[in-house]
Amino acid sequence: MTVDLFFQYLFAGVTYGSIYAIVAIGFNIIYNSTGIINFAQGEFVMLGGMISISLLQFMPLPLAIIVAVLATMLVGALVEILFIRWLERPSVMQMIIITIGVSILLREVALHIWGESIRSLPYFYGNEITTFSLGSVHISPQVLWVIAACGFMVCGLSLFFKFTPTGREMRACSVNRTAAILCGINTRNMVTFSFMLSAGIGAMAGCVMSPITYTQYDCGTGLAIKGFTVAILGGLGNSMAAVAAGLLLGIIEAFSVSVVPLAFQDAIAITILLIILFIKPHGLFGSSEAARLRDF
Amino acid sequence: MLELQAVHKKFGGLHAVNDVSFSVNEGTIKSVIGPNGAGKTTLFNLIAGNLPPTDGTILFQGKAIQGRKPHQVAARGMARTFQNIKLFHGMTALECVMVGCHTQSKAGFISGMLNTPFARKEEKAIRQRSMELLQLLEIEEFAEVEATSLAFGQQRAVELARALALNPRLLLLDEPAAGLNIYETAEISRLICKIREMGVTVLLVEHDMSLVMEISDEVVVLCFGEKIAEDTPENIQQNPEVIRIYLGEDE
Amino acid sequence: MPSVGEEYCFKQLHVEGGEVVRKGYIRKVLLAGLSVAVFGFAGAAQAEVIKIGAIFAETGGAAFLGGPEARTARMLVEQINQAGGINGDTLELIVKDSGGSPEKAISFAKQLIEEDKVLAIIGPSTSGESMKIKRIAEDHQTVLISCAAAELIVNPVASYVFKTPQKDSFAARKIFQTMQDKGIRKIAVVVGNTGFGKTGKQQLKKIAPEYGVEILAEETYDKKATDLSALVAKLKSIEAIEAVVNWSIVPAQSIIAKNIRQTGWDVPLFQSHGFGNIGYVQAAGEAAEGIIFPCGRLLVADTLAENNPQKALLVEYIRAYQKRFNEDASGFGGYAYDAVNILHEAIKVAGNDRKKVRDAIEAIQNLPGASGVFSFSPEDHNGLSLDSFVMLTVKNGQFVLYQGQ
Amino acid sequence: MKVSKTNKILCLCALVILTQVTTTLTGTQYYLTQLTMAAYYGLVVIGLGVLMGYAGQISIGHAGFFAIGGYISAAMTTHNLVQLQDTPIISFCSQMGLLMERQDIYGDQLLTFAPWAACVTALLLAALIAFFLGIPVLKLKGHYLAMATLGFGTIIYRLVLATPLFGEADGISEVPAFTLLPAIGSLPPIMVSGDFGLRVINYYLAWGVLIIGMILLLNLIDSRVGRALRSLHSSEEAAEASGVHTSGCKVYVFVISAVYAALAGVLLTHYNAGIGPSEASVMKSVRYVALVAVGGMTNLWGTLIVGISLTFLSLRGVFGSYDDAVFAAILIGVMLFSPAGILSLRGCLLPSKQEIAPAKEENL
Repeated sequence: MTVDLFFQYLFAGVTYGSIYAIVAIGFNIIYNSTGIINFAQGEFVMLGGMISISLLQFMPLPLAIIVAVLATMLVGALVEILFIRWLERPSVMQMIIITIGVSILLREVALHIWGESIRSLPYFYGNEITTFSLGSVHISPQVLWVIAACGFMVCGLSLFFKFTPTGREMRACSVNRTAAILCGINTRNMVTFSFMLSAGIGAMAGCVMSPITYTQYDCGTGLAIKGFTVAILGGLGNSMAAVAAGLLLGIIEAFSVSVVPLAFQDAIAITILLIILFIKPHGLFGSSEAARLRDF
Repeated sequence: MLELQAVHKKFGGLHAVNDVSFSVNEGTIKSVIGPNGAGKTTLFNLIAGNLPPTDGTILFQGKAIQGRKPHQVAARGMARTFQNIKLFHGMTALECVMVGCHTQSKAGFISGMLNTPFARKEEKAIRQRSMELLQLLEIEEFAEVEATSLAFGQQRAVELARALALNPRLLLLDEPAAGLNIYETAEISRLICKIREMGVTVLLVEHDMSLVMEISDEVVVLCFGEKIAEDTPENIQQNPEVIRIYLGEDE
Repeated sequence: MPSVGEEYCFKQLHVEGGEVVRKGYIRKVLLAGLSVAVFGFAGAAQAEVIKIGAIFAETGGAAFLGGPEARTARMLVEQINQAGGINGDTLELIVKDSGGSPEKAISFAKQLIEEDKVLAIIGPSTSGESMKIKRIAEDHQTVLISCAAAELIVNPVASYVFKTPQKDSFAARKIFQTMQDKGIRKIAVVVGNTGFGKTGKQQLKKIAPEYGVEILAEETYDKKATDLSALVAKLKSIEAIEAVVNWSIVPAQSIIAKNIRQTGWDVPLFQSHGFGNIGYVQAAGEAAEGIIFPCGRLLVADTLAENNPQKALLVEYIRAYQKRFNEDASGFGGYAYDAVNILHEAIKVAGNDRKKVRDAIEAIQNLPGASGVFSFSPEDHNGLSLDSFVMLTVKNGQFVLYQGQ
Repeated sequence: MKVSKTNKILCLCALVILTQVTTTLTGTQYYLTQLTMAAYYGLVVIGLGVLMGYAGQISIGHAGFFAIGGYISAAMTTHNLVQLQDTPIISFCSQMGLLMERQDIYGDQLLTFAPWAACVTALLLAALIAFFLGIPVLKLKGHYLAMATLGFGTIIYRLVLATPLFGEADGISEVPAFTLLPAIGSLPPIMVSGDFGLRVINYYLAWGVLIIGMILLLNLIDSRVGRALRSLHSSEEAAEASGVHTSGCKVYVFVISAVYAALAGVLLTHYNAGIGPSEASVMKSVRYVALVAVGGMTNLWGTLIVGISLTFLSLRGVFGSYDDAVFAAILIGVMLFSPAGILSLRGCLLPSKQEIAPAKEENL
């Protein structure tokens, strides 16, 4: 393999990886405050893309994205308020099944609103064929946007969780909900807020990746599965680890193409993941001690 | 019966159990005491196979059992109860005890699915035996009640019955009196003596000194993972170091 | 009937006293029921309702096929009925959404044949589903007009099974002819992992030697692929490749076009007739320019000569579809158009009789349709010729006829 | 307890017979087609129900086992071996009676494995895969277990989609009927086939398999092993201390439920005369999990009823394009208002004996 080709694969892997990572981050936020995986996360990504594309007819791109993010946050809050907030002592299994149901429901609603055709946002910079060249390696500026958004989210979130009172309260909820209640934290609001936050992050992800991946009513499922995989691989609850795991998965996938037919790419990548999981049962960066304290 | 030889357990840098050796003789009741965080529960988990020791040997009936899985240790005749009672949700008291008969029975998946005569006969035997154990522990009237809805003391008794169902040679009791009132404690101490009379060796961890001193043949004192004394209850009560630990430094 | 319901709601909103409203409502329902019965009875004496079943993947992974197909079929049947039906008989279209799952398609096919006693079944949208229903239709002597591409559906011929999309082999031949003109001999083939892609790959491999073309690499990508730059890197590293053929029906065909151009690879890119949807051109944007692909004349209907037999119906279909559904018509909808159209013609001749309709379809000659001009025969249950394809290319975001270099 | 179990089974049998008689008398036999298909899906769902509800292990990859069963038997009974006829292995198989000769609808000669040989292979393979997969996978807990089983399902889906032997995206068609008993005298043959003429037999066959499967599972739950399973679901530590080999138990249940899924796959594939990749998709697995949840995790009867009825409605296309949406709505509704399953709604009126435990602590 030549050096050029190596880098071309590497950048392809980074492209995949950053897309996976940006979806995985959203999973971690809700997991951190409730201990559940929100399987409707992929639909937040889809909604972000769809809403911003629809809004683009009426307003400039940045504004459309902002409104789409806000609208999706509203959807996130609604989902929590309608389906989760008023449950008394919901079991983890119950919440998972509900989020699966919500995910299917959102997808079907999207199908009946937007139809089955594909849409996409325009490239933020340049057009479909603009690239930056590094030597003979080409990379689309949109990939840089995705990576930048990914980095921005990870930094923003870690600052938010560390330094803001709300962030600290959310972390408290995640560690011990009863204790958090006793400290006077309104844990229910925290859960609503975490749904909003992760919906917003999902929508943001949906917007920046839309030019690359396109948006279709059912694109959420595939992305959610990949995002979930990556979140697990990194170790649940750790956004930084999710990014690392996402890039790892992306790069594995890209390089697997060079040795096996593309059709087997997913099978190979997931086999490798499973092997990793068997060796490190709580993810690459997760600790089993910490995981033992969790319900689920 | 049970012998610990220089057992160590490290969690990261923390030495939870440090070079502990002692033995439990057949037919006796031995207690492990010590202040909070002394490593008593860790020691139990090492013996029962829930944790592998970092170093050292644990002999049960002359055979090394360290690193064995709990169910293997259980099958060799060691039963245990838990500090925070672990009964099975959705099962009656009788069923809980019947689970304890697991090692005493054989019917597997296939015969269970086909409900063979063998499985049925065995099932009947298990039921009978479990009922007898409930009678022994004087809770037979709760046999068909869901175990987790029973009163705390009764739950302890069910757990004890479940442990006895294993037909154990050695019984590990993790704070059997925790959370019980004075009457229930007296009841438990009577039951433990009764169990000993059946020929079962008992090793218990306990905070309730009156219980320990009343029923134990020997007492081991742990502090910060180390054994600092091992003696009869009377002598332990006189031991200056033990007094220092429990009552604090007398300046 | 709906008007009754509306009126009821209206009354409920404005009239006080539920009793009165309810009485009124019941009377209305009774009246409506009676009128339906009377009309139904009267109708039965004169004309009958001919039931036609349709199985389309309106949801699920193949929705971009099934969606336009189902909409087109519904629209056409409505038009036919509005125009007075066929010889006075009205058509009833029963659409079943299979979601692209063969097991559902099988269940629905049995249901339509036996329970609804349909005259014919239109669809399914995918080759896999069609292949599983082929036997059922054949066994129960029900006409099946598939809207899926695979040549296998009508080759070998089963007497009751027809299909409307052009044969894959024709598309492959068209592509290879163009390559011959351009002097291309070494190519890479990439396909999507749908039934469409699968049969495309088979046909390309089978026919390539006839045109002296060598396939250096073949790859299959996922129908939900989000980026294919690694694949492009792999292909680009094989320097002998003179052209890439992408054969698929999924959105990823726009992604691959983008990824190829992004790496600055200036290779000629051929696509299949699955690219015949302006949405894919819009998605690929700049990268779609210069893509060459075979397709029916639907996409270039405006530029056809006035005497072209397809022109009038294509222009009319495109206009009606656009007006009704507010989206561009695609070749996919055209498949369903042809299916309904062929059935329409056959029923005109044969009436409501499965066997006669089958014979009538086989006898159809020179019937203009959306995908081409149909001429069936006992050996040919597709009815289209190589001529049904034209080579198109993309210029300034529009489909135009490909005119050589 | 015992009596009521037997009674329930008898009721079910009576209902099955009654349905058939009613449909025959009213000339609505076509309902039996979807009822037969639903029964096979019911088999998958109850197998998964035992794994999830009693052993407490989630599997979002059960469609994978269904697909292993269906695809292996479909591939073996359709892959033409005529060209290999003279190789020693094939002629050996032929002597052993493992092969079957027939003509396809176009009149070509076909030499394939016999359905029963394919069926046995498929079940063994599913059991083996489940066993070797179960050992490492079932050590995982909660979301990690969900992810691993999901991963397994995805791998099977990808392999099926990428392998020419399995027909790639088109799946496999023209799968022959599975003859269990050839026609004897004037008695019709007993075979798994979608032929309309054999519908009543197939209906009884499917429901017979389902009911036997149900009896076996109900027995299992009430047996020593079943008790061990329920105990490990509640507290793995206490179960271990009671001498239950928890990891072993989990693996065996996993194998059993995999075999159930594979058997359903084999039979349904012969009934439908084909199988497609949609049977292996993740959405299908999710659907199975959801059916179990809606029926009630520890309520095998609820799981059976819900599994059969929702699948039946879906296969009849009652909800049209809203199939998934209606399904999701039911799912959410049940989880919100009756998290222990649809049948426990009745518990509001009658305090049911087997109160469903809030399986909140511990794993799942």
